[in-house]
Amino acid sequence: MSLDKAFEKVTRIFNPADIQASKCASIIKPKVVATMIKKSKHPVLITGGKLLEDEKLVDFVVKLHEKTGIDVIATGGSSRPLIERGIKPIATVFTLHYITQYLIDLNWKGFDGKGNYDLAVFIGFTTPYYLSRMLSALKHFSRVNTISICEYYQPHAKFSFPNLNEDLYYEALNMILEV
Amino acid sequence: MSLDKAFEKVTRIFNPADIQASKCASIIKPKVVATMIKKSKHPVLITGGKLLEDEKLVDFVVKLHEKTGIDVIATGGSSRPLIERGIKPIATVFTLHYITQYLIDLNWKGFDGKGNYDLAVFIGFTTPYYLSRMLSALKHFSRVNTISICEYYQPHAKFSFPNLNEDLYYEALNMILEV
Amino acid sequence: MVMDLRDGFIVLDEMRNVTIRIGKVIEEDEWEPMGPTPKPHILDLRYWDQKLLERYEPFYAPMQDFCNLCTMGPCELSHNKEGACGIDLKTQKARLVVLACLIGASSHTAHARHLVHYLVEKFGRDHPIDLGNNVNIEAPNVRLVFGIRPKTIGDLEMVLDYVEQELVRVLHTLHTGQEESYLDYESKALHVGMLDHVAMEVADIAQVAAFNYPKGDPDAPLVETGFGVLDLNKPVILIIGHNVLPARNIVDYLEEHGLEDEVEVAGLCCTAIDTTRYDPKAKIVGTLSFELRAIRSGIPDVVVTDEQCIRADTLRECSKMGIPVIATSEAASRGLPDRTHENPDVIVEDLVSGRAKGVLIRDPDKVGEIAVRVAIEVRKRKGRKEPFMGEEELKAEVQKCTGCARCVFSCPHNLRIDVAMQHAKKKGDFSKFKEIEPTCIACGRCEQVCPKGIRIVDVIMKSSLDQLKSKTGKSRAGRGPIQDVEIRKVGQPIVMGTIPGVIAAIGCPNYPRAREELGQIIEEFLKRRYIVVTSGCHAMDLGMYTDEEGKSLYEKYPGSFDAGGLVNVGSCVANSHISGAVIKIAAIFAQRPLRGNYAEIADYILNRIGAVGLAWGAYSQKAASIATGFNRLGVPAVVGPHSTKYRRAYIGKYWKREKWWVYDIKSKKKIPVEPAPDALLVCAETKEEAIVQLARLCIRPADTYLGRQIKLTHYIELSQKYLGCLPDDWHLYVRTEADLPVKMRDQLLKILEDEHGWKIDWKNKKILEGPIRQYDAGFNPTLVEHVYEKYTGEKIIR
Amino acid sequence: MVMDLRDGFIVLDEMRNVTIRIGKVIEEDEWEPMGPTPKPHILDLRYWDQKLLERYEPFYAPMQDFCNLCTMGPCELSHNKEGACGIDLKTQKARLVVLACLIGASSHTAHARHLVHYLVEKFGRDHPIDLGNNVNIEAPNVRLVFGIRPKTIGDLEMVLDYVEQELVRVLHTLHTGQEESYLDYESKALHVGMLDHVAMEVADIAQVAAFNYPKGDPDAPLVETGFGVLDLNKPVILIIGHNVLPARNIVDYLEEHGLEDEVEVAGLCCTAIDTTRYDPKAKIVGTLSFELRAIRSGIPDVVVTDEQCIRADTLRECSKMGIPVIATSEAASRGLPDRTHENPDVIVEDLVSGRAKGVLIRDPDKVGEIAVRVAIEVRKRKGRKEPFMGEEELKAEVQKCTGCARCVFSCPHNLRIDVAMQHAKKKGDFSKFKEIEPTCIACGRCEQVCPKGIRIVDVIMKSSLDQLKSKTGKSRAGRGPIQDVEIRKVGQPIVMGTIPGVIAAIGCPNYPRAREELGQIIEEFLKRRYIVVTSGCHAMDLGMYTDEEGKSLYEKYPGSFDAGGLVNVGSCVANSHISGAVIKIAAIFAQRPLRGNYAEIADYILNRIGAVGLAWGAYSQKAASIATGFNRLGVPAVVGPHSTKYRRAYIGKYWKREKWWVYDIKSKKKIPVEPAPDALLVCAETKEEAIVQLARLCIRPADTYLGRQIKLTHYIELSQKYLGCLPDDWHLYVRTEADLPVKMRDQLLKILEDEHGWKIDWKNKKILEGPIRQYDAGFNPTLVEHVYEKYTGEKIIR
Ligand code: SF4
Ligand code: SF4
Ligand code: SF4
Ligand code: SF4
Ligand code: SF4
Ligand code: SF4
Ligand code: SF4
Ligand code: SF4
Repeated sequence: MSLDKAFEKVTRIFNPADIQASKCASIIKPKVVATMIKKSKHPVLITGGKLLEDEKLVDFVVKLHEKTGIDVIATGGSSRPLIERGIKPIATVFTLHYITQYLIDLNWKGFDGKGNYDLAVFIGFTTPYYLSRMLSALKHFSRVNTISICEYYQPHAKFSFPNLNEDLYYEALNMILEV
Repeated sequence: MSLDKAFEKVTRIFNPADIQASKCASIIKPKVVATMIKKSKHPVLITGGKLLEDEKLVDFVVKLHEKTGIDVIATGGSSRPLIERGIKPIATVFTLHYITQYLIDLNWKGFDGKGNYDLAVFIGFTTPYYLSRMLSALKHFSRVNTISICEYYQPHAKFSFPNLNEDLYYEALNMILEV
Repeated sequence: MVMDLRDGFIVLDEMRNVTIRIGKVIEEDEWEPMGPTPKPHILDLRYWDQKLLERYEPFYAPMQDFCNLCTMGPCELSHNKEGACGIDLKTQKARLVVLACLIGASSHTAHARHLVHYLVEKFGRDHPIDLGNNVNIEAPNVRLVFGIRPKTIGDLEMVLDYVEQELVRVLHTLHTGQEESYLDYESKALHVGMLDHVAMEVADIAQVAAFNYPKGDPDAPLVETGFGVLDLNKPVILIIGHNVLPARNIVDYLEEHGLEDEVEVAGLCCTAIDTTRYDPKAKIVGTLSFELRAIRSGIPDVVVTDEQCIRADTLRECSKMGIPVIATSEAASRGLPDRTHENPDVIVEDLVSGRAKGVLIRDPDKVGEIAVRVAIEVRKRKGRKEPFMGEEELKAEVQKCTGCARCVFSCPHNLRIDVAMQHAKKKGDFSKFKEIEPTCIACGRCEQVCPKGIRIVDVIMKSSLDQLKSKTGKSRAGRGPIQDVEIRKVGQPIVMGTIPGVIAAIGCPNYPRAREELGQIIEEFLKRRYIVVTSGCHAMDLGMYTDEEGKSLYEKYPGSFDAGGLVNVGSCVANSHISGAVIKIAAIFAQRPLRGNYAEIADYILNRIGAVGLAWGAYSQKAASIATGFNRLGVPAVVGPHSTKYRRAYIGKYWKREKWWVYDIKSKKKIPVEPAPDALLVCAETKEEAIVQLARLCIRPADTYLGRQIKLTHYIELSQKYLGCLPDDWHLYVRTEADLPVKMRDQLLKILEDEHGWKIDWKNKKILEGPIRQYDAGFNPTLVEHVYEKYTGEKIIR
Repeated sequence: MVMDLRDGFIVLDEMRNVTIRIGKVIEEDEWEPMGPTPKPHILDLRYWDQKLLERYEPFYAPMQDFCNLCTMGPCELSHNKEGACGIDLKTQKARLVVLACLIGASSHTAHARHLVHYLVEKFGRDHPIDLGNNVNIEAPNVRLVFGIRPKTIGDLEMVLDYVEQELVRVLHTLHTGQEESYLDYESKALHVGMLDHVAMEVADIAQVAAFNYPKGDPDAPLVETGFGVLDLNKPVILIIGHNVLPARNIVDYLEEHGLEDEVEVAGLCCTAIDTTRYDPKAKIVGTLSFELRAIRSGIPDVVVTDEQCIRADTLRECSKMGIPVIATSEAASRGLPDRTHENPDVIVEDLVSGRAKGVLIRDPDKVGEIAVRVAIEVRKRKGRKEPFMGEEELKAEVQKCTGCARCVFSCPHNLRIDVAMQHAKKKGDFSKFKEIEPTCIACGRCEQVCPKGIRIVDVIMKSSLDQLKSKTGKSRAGRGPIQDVEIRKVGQPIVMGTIPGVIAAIGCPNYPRAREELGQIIEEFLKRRYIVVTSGCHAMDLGMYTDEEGKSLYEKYPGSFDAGGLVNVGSCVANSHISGAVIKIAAIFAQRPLRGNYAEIADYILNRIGAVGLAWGAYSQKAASIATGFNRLGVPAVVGPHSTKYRRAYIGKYWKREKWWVYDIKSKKKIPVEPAPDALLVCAETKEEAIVQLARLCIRPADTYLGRQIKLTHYIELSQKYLGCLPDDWHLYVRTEADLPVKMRDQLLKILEDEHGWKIDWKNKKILEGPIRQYDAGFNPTLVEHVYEKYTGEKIIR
């Protein structure tokens, strides 16, 4: 490695603990989200309470489900608008906390009995801090791949959208559907 | 901002606290170190105990001092080899802890009575964790600019060399002298 | 039994130079035989914790990937790595949970110690603990854990000795290099939670007994509550904190000097509650979320702080507004000079003139005079203050905003200040701030990062001042304990399940969204005739939740511990009356012995009493330890989403069938049961979700079919209403067709047949096959071996 | 005075159903009038703390920019921003310092409580505290702080009640929303540190009195120490921890069964020290840094753990090696089943067969039998084990290394494992591991991140096994208290300064570099006839620091508390004898009253007694609180660089002239003094720096000219030796030419004239002008107003 190169490489860390963060989510592009869902063996989409107040999100979830067939776990009451739109979530009464606890358990058979999920995609959480904690739990204690396609960057996910303003955000969601 | 751009920008943070680090040192190139020393009104070079065991560092400090006239505060016993090489540090008995405590105090007049220093350059600390803490103190509680030109990246400095292997490190030091 | 002998010295003639101090007069009459675990030490109830933890698996959501607790670190523990001391991330997080609980429990213990110490000095050790005629079990937590019936204030001292000893022992275990298993730290957290309820009980019964608070009175007076209640024509003393002593002295001073009607006394946080228990003429300004607002408003003429949940910038903020501060506690001395023993005249003059920004007065009995005189004198000299922000100022502030959104990312709620600012700046329309206000906890973090130095909190407050002021109503003053007669009345319906549940709303104000959501949740359960109990900040916020006619729930629902009642027990320490009530159900209705008999009672509660806590906001270490104490007692809690930041939850897995079993004392068999409740601590994201979870977690294995039917009816109705469908797991709770809601019976039987493969005898509408277990009216469940052995007379071979 | 009355019940005929329990028999003879602050509460010594903190300004070096302590957070506090509760970064860090001290002090308190509880049960409350004929002031810390002379073990209970109460009160103050000023948190940290010394003293005098440890014996036996001392032909019981009770039971069991010579008992950490105080035949394997190595070596046949400073992966690691574990403490139960009350035969068989990896035995009296039988039986069945790693294995491990350097960045010392591995891999030369070994603290963090799963700790151990084993020597068993007669002898020379200082080496093993540097530092001071005291891990490491003839410093220097003596007081809790010795100097030599008279004594010590602590490694919360306790008492400490991670130091600024003053009782004036000492807690980077700082911080304002001359001589000599020049600040300590080192007087006078502008009378070689103050033989300094007033009889007008 040449000296120039050494200086080009942004070496953020001396001792990772020293700066209090180990690793943050990689930014994921919409297309890649679509691809990952397709390639994954047992993916699941987990929706949050923001769907109760954001029709566009409901729209997106309905379309994604229709397009990819991905199962939906609805939390935070998000089942109601989805059911009204004809989607049947595979779970409705378990909070994100329960779902995360289950995902961590290697012996969980999933809601469909096919075994634990290999990819969990998260959307529509009104309270990003709740999702953030759950992603942290999944990062440290599970083998599940996590993608957050919420409006704010989620550092503890494996992959996340960056912080996006409203318009860009819906555009990004649309791009997932376009693939 | 276009969507593409938004995704290009590596947005590391949703909530900075959430990833436990606020801001890390910018990587600084050797030339810039030299320039900053030159441009600064009241710079000081603070040396550590590694000079007791690394002749090359002593060499560098002697040369830098000769070239730029920068005052040297010697800590950790680093005064001995420097004095043997004819340098007269402006302080020798105060540990890095004392020096940092003084630097934080806006009313300190410096060892030369000219007022507090505006730039502190650090080199030769055997124990990077000690320096790291002092840089953290300076980051949060002082107005002093800090540059670490030690072998390991120091995230709490304002500017720091990256992690460098031995050869690259001495090369980098030499480049400072070349300017 | 009154005795003349007091603590003191007896001089014995034969032994010169020796005096014998009589320490404690212990009443040894055998009111109840001693149970197996009086004064339990850390490991004594570990077997019970292991039962809980086996089912309710601890769940960890780290806030950070690191540990910095010793100088071998910092250690990077991501992915459950081990640090330099060998601890792994999970265990490290459990350790931090213990720490949070310890801080919480210590707060109540120190508070209790302070009160008891003060009361012993003032009223003597023999001052009786008399909670009124209807409260015979005066201290259920103390009886249960410590094993005595405290008769006098003095008796409480040894209880605190014990609690303190245990807390220190647990704190010791946090030293680097100890527990290897997170389960053992959890057991310690549960231990601390239990101790916390004992300490809270000591604190509250001491003050109720000594200060003549309402004693379990369902008709305790109504108290004015809200940001708009203050009479601004009078000098205003604002008291912030949790320890009533300085506030009491202020009220007393006013009365002694005939100034009651001249000066406005208003409280923030729990001190507000306890002050109004002492004097219902005092007013409640609000919760922690109103502290910065109350100061920034400039209204108070003097601010008095005691301890806990007071902003750590109170002095700085007050000084900016020119408000003098009187600190009164060792826990929050604010760097102020200790002027306890100085001449009040000098102190008053220093404070009024601004020479001193604040003082520390350690003796609560000296606070009244100084606070009152300062308030009156400040008002006299300065008159009524200008409003904190003019219209022009407001506009000027908003103009500065660049829309950088730094405030958004530092805000605990990510409130879109940037959008509101830009909207106001461009359109002159400040309405978006009104949308923000009910969610904003007025923490001020946004201001810390705003590069333009905009007074964001003030901007929000100014823009929504009408709205803020109009959220004004009435709370019922904290009534303290639940009466034994009330327990006698509701014990059976609760245990049978015909009162569908007890909802205990007992948390802090950092709600996920608008403050009114708490009221909406609670109203749903009041209408459905659950018993609702409340305390602390939730109790105050409920007082501000009013209908179109301005009536709060306290005015619409009775204050009795009965179906459809809304009971405000009091301040944080009064939470012990809620655990106490649950314990008393086991004691009074079921006649289970209390004394030193923790595991049996907790086991009874877990299996039979459909009580669930709700902490919609729960920010503090005290909340952590209170909830954990409820959990050890077998009471689950639903918490708001911020509470994920406590890092730990207790969540069982309904699908692990092997974990859901009990010993049945009747059939003498170990039998599977429905997973009810299936969590001890779980966060909900939205109010919709919280409501459904609360109903769900009220279900208990020992419900009669009628009770189960009622509980399931509510659960299913609420799920349909808020989730749009039947809940996923309703069938797990069906033991017999009689459990099913009457109106839906056919429909549900069909689903059981079609979707779950159960066998149904359609002629008789009977379930033939399917449920986890058969329903048995005499079912008598326990998880505890020695309880089983006691009641069956048989030994379990393990 | 022996009394027959014990705790118990007296039944009074007239009062049926009532028994009177006699709590404490308090001896009330007036051995000394009570001072102003017996049993001080948090705020009672705040005035003294303010004196200290005014001079020794707290310095904060945050480990992280954030706070996560409640759910309003996490808050980003960089650049001293305020969090959602209003706390700023500095205050938040001070809060964490209080926490560390609390954990430390609680550890000792819980330890003391456990011991006292046990001893009261075994020996009765009346068991006398007899520390031998030469120790009359049996409990200087207890007398000073609590205000009693404890006569019996039972008397210690109320002392602990007090300490526990205070600790809980301080813990309370950590709740969110309290202190606004870091200075108030610092005052609390100092309070906790003081309490810690009381708790340590209680623990140690209780065990010394009950277990017949050496009682201040300078000739306490020498004990084999080091990794190489074990006789591998015998079954080996390895005991790790800090609480002697289980170890004692093992030793007793061996003796009772005539097995003393059949089984090897070895200790790690403080338990090792206390076991050898009980039985000098036991052996010391080493410090915390040897725990993982000792287990990985596979040598122990059984491992017994008690509490504190034990790796949190002990069970995991032992299980990998097939070593059964017996946990004995509530603080480290390791998730193991509690089998205290089971048949030992079954337990032994389960452990030996491997059916159980470990057990929890809560009763220390039951540990001996099980541990001994398991060790013997394991050895019998399995014989001597294979070495933990073969030559081929070693090579194979090294081959796996890719040189990725992840280990380097996770290592607390950034040890270049990558380089050592690559060197060994390529050249077959393992010598670089030998260079690493003395710095490596065997924490295992490198292994956690190595992507190749290399057993790095084992590789280092295998490569340097000879070296490790050869570092074997003798420690002197902990002697406990310093005798009053010793104090009588050295009191004057210490206060005068003619014994240049007392160096107290009392820390943990995470040194900056090689372990032997500690020995080098200490030897420098022994040669110069300073008094050196030591304890804990430093005391053990000194036992392994040997010369060419294999002699340790303990064998070369006497064990007396005198110039050139090396005194091992004992385990961590014996540190109280060091603070005790300093207190006793004030009491015995200066006849200052102790009882409840903290500030006067601390002030005396700060101004007069040149004692300095050295914690070259200091990793633990206990170390934090011990050091803070010394600081409140006026004793500064020099700590190793890892200790910067405690986040806080106390560092004064010599150039702030206005801060360096005292009241002089003799001249009745407030006068400026030299900045001595100018720090209470400061980190040194290298041993060179540490040595110079230690000498420097021994200087005190009250030194006589002879004393100052001696101290300056050492300071200057050491500075010249290690820093290559005169120290920058030597002139600040010169009051008169008589203060100057004799040999350098002319040279130094010249410098004073030339460089500092002093006026010198060259004829008489006298200083005419220049010093901070004039030397006055009767100088009688104090910082405390009430002390000044007491001795001058004059009031200070403030
Ligand atoms: S306590 Fe353990 S994990 Fe935490 S910093 Fe210390 S060694 Fe590392
Ligand atoms: S931080 Fe200040 S300037 Fe930036 S958007 Fe928020 S209010 Fe506007
Ligand atoms: S004061 Fe309100 S808007 Fe500002 S950060 Fe706090 S909650 Fe958010
Ligand atoms: S409810 Fe929470 S915020 Fe309110 S006083 Fe109690 S602990 Fe503090
Ligand atoms: S204690 Fe204060 S600074 Fe810490 S997380 Fe809570 S609000 Fe933020
Ligand atoms: S981490 Fe492992 S593979 Fe990488 S350099 Fe270190 S020893 Fe070698
Ligand atoms: S075991 Fe030794 S080499 Fe490995 S990380 Fe720890 S100190 Fe460094
Ligand atoms: S000296 Fe340090 S490492 Fe050693 S036993 Fe004491 S606290 Fe633990």
